[in-house]
Amino acid sequence: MTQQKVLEIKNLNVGYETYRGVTDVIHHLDMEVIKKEKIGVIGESGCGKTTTMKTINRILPNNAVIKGGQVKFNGKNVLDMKKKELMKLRRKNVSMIPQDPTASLNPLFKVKTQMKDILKYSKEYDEEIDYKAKSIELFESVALSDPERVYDSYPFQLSGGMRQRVCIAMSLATPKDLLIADEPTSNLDVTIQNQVLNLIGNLLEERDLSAILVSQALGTVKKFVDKIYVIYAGTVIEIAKTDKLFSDPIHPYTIGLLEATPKLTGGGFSAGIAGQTPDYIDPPSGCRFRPRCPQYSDKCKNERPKLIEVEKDHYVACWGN
Amino acid sequence: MKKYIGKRLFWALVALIGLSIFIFYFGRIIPGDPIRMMVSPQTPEHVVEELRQSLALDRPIYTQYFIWMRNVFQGELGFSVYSRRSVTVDVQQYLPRSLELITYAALIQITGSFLLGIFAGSNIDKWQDHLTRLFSYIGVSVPAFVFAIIFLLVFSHNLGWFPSGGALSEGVSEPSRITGFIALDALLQGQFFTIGDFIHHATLPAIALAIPGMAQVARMIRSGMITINQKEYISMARGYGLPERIVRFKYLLRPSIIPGVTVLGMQIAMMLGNAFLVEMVFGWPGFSRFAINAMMRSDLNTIVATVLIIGIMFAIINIVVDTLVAYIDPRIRYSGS
Amino acid sequence: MMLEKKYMAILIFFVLLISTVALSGCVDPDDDDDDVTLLRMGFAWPTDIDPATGSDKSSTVAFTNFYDPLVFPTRDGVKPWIAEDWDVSADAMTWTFYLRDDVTFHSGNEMTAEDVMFSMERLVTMGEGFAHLFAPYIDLDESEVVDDHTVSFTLNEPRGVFLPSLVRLYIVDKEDIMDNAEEGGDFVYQPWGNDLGRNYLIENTAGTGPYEVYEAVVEDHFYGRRFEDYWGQMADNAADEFRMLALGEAARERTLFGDQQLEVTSEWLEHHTVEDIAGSHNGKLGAYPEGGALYGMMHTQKAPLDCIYVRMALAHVFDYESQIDDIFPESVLPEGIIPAGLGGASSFDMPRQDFEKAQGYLEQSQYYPDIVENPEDYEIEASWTGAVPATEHVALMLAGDAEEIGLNVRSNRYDWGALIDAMYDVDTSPHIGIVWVSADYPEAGSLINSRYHSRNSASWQQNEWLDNEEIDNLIDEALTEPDTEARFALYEEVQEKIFDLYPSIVMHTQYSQHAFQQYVTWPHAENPEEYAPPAGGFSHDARLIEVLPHDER
Amino acid sequence: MANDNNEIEEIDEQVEEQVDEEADEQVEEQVEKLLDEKKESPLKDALKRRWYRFSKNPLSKIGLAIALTSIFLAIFGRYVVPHPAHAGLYRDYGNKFIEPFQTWTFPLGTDSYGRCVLSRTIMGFKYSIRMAAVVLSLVVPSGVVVGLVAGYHKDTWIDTLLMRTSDIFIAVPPLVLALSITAMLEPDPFYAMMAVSLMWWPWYARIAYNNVSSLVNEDFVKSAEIMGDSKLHIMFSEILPNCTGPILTKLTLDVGWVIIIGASLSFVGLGAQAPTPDLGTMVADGSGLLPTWWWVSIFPAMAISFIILGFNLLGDGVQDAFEEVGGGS
Repeated sequence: MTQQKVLEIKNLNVGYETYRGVTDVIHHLDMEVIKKEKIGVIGESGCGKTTTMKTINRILPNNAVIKGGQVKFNGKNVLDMKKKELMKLRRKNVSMIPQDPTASLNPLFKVKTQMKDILKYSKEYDEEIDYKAKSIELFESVALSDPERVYDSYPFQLSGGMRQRVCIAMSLATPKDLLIADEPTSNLDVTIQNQVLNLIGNLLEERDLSAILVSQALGTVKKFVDKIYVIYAGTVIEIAKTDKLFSDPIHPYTIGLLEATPKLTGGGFSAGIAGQTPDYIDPPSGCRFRPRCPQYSDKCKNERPKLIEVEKDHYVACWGN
Repeated sequence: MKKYIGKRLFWALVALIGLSIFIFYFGRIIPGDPIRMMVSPQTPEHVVEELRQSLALDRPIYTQYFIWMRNVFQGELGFSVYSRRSVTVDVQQYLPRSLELITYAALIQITGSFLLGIFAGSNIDKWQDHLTRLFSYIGVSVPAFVFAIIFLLVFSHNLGWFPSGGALSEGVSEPSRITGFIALDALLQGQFFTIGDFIHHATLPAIALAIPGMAQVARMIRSGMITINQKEYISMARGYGLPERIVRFKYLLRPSIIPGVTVLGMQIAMMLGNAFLVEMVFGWPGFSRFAINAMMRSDLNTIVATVLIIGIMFAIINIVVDTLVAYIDPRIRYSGS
Repeated sequence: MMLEKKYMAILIFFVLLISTVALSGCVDPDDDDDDVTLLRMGFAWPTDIDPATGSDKSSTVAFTNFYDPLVFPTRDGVKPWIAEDWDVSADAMTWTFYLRDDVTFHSGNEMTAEDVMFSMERLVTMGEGFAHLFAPYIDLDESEVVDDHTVSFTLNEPRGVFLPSLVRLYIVDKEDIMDNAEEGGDFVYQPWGNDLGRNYLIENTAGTGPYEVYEAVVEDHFYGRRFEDYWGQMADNAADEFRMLALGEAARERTLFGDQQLEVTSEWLEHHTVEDIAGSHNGKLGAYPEGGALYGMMHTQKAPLDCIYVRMALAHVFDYESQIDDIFPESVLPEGIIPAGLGGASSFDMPRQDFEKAQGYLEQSQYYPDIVENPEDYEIEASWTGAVPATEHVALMLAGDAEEIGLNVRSNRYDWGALIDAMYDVDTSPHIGIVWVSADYPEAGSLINSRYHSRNSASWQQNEWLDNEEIDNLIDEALTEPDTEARFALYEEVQEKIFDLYPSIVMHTQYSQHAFQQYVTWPHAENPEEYAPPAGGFSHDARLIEVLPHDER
Repeated sequence: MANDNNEIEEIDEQVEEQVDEEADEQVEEQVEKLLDEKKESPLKDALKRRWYRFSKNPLSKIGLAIALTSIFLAIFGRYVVPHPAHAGLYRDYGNKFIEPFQTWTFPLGTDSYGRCVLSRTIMGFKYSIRMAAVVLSLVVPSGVVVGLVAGYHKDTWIDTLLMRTSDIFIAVPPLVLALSITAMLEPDPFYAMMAVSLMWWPWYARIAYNNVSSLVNEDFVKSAEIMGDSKLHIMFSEILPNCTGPILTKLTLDVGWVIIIGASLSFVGLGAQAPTPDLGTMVADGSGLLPTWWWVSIFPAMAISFIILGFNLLGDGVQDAFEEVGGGS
């Protein structure tokens, strides 16, 4: 199979400077997205999902430390990119739907100003084009009612759902290769969550994009994605086709996840698995899940489990198998 | 917004009236006979008593206050035992000079602090940033009067770049009085040399006045830029592929300067206070120098007038700053009223 | 890039603005006219240029140059001035003055006897300034204008010192003042029904003096230019303009002096500063007597100073010599309780530092045992005013010296106003007030009266509170005596009485020191024994000060 | 509202949670260090975190060092200086105006009385620090109490009365009012302190007020009210601890401000009187001797700046420690 890999993350390690030292959050993480593939990334809060996503277009906060690894986009390492290439990547290749639309829209500028700039500097459109018309068109495509008013409003004058739609419209302002939706509904009211999810689902279908859908809950992404990455404490512990994962999970953590009743609001499914995500300053040696694992051996303590293809397209990182 | 400003003005007025009562009363209960200080040592008691009567200083304090208050609303601030004439005349004479100096200092402060703050904030942890921080630490730790003395010595006495005091060179006469502001009057009459000379004289005291606040505001802007730079919307703006300069000078700058602008009012107010010392050091013929000399002579009417005038200026500055912040930050503008 | 450019542009503009302004200063806009010679003198403000209200140093300097007094002080008395000659009646109660007929006011009005009369009436009616020299005994109703150039003043009582006092009667322009007097306002004087030009004379002059004010900014400067029609003699190189500047910051004076924008430094600078200014800018140094002395005035009604032995002890602990050497090198050791140079001042064997003697006196005091037991109960407050930093040294010196014999003296700084206020009342007056007092007119009587007569106890010029009837009577008798010699004899008698009471530590005879430019010739300061009349303000007489033209410097 | 870097916050929270649930934790022997850390009380951990935020910036530590040095010198100055007698009536005209760095006896030279500038400058710390200490210890409690009471009774007449009264004293910049009041009184450091205090308490009232009025509707206050806790208890035990951060930050930064105002008052002659080695007075007296005898005023001026700089750096550190988002330096 020679499918074109849009994104290929290899052995990524990222940490943060904190008061107790530098954390070790993303730990030997691998991930890949093939063209037109839609993958889901699942994990508890604090497992490093957002960090990974922000690494892809290099918008990590200042105190983040990329310790090593590769993030290849269309074959080029994002981590080595020069300013110009990076700009191009952000404008043409990757777009991101943020987790918190309120925090992601500049509160001091009207939607119209922000929208215009995005359109203008995407260089995708002629100087002459009517930014307003294009914006309205985008707003309509994300099912925003009263796009004219939205266009002329400040973000704080809009509801949460509207803001997220505006964010989605912004991320779709230009045709992209890869769409990342980082928990796009976690900050929204329950009633709106489904609407937005369906909107994203429809858009993905319509535009036939490669996409990464990040969520805490398996249920949320189930119907939109082809493949699911389960992340625990900064490492991928299981990869499988969606159906396969649900029918035949292997890693004890995944099993725990599936047993837990996923709540739409996200947040907790530790009900299914005792314990907490580990301390990132001094994480457990070997398998990071070990302290919470119902059945672990000495090997788990000493050696980091690698992803092993247990069957076709189904990878697991666990010494238990 | 209008309603809000109106409310602010009202409460400022209430506070000022309260303050005037306090100062007025306080000045009259403490020992000290302003008339005695005004006259020569052997002036007989009956003359002193007559003077006291002409100035109503022999009446009960509350009567004096009401007389004074009534006069204030007629634009009459009372007799100064220091300048021996109506305080109103002194205010007309000296206040424009101080206002000019403070305006000039405020311009320097605003321009300087914004440039420095942005300069540092855009180059975090580079030499530009360290230099600016060094400057701002010096700025906040060195009192304005020390700056004034050092400037006078270095730039006037040693280097001779600036005159050592006063508002105009000898031989340059004041433009005829239209508004009372030298720079403005000279401009209206086309006396450009006078303007240049005036600015030349005002520069050192203005910088000495501006620096402490400049340092403070620059610090606020710098840290504002650091804080805002960590905001999600800035990451996202970068993520959308906006050029760095647009992100930095548009989306980052505007929210970053809000804390700076907020303290700007406080800093300009500090300047009103520091003007007292700086005008003294530079012999600037302004209101603050007049007032401090009058204060030293227990010139009660001048003290009350000074406090009132500075209070009014303070209130106006605060309201202007609030309006400015509301202009920058629409959230305040829309929630204000 | 656009925005960055804009940002750079603002920066460059800012830098340019500053540097342009800085450079524009290199072109000296001053020296309007190279032919005009300026005499610029620094003063501690405020300066009151109204001769009916002002009386302090800078004000009297203004009077000297903007006005003319009726008679002019000399080293040994008075000389004819506006009055060419005078007669006195046998009872010394009627004084007739024959005036010059060639005197014109700055307004162009001719000066007549009417103006002299008005000047006296105005001064006495307003009651401030030097009015106290005349008000108690002049009879305005009886005084009259005899003809255009003759005026006669009638007194209620004989008054020998009337004549020397007239150095403080400055002649003002009646017509000009009445034209500009304001009706209504805080001050209305009867029978005129107006303010007698009180407001007008704040920024204007109405005199006959050699200079007329053409620019006045109260609190900042008075500029006077030569009065073309001045009647009197001027030195060959007398300045074209006489300017008084409000100064006070030493650093600023230094700069102005260095830039030759100041001809004479202000008073109250410490001596090392004055010497340094003169030394580093090739200036001259000069000092002249003020007709006054620095007194440590001891409150004779306040324990323990109510005991003469304590006073004598204090007078003998003070280190007079090092005070002169270290703090006031321009001044001289006192020869008597009234500074030498004033007519009628007597010499005494003044106390000098002698700890043994002082200890001896102290031991005779009734307080001595208790002072030894509880020195802290006998804290003696030596007060001085912050307006004059050098007095602090004196207070500290006295405190240090007194410690040697176990007296607890504490230096206490007062604000000038607060000190005036404190010294106004017998109860609030400090133990010791360290203040310079100088004579109003060049005769011992002026100081004896203001310093020791109980009539003047409530003032900052007196802290002794002697309240001694014998002395009061003697002073009154002396002041009344029209015959100079007899008067001086009475002065001597009263000075002896006062001296025996040790009411004051007479610290030094005051000389004021100034730095002035090399191109200035100032006879009063360069040769005080010959020129300087010992009366405040007359030493800065621009009639006699020469300023070399620019091309001769 | 948004948090800025979710991930880190989450991590931090988890660390705290872990600490709380220490007992339930079935962690093995493996990481001794980890265990040690977990034994710490939450308070200690919070302090530790604040210390980390504080000390992240080395300047904060320098500030702390300067502040401690200043306080030390203020208390023990007279025991460490070479010439303690020079603070008093001492005079030695034979040694006047010795230049600095010439002799070990007078490292920073002597003034016009022949007194050691170094000794006087160091002994001058006392007066600046005392000014700040007295003013702030008067102003902080009174201001905070007024603010608490007013904030707790928001929108009642108590609120209006208290806060409008406090407005009176901040209707004019502090230096102006302090000047006006001290100028009317005798020049005395005590009056100067009282005048500055009078101008200063409203700022603390405002801080407390703003914090309190946003807290009164919080659950923990409401629940305390339902539980029937007394007003006093609620104000001081429930609400006050939540305002510590901003108050502490302002307090540290204010040390510098108060010292500047005190020095300014001394500079115009309204502060401590001679021969007291008050730094502001020394600058004022020495300014007449500039530039020839520059050291007489420049060293005290530098000392003032040194103290203020120290407390400013310290204040920034405290701010960093209490603010969730770093910056502020």
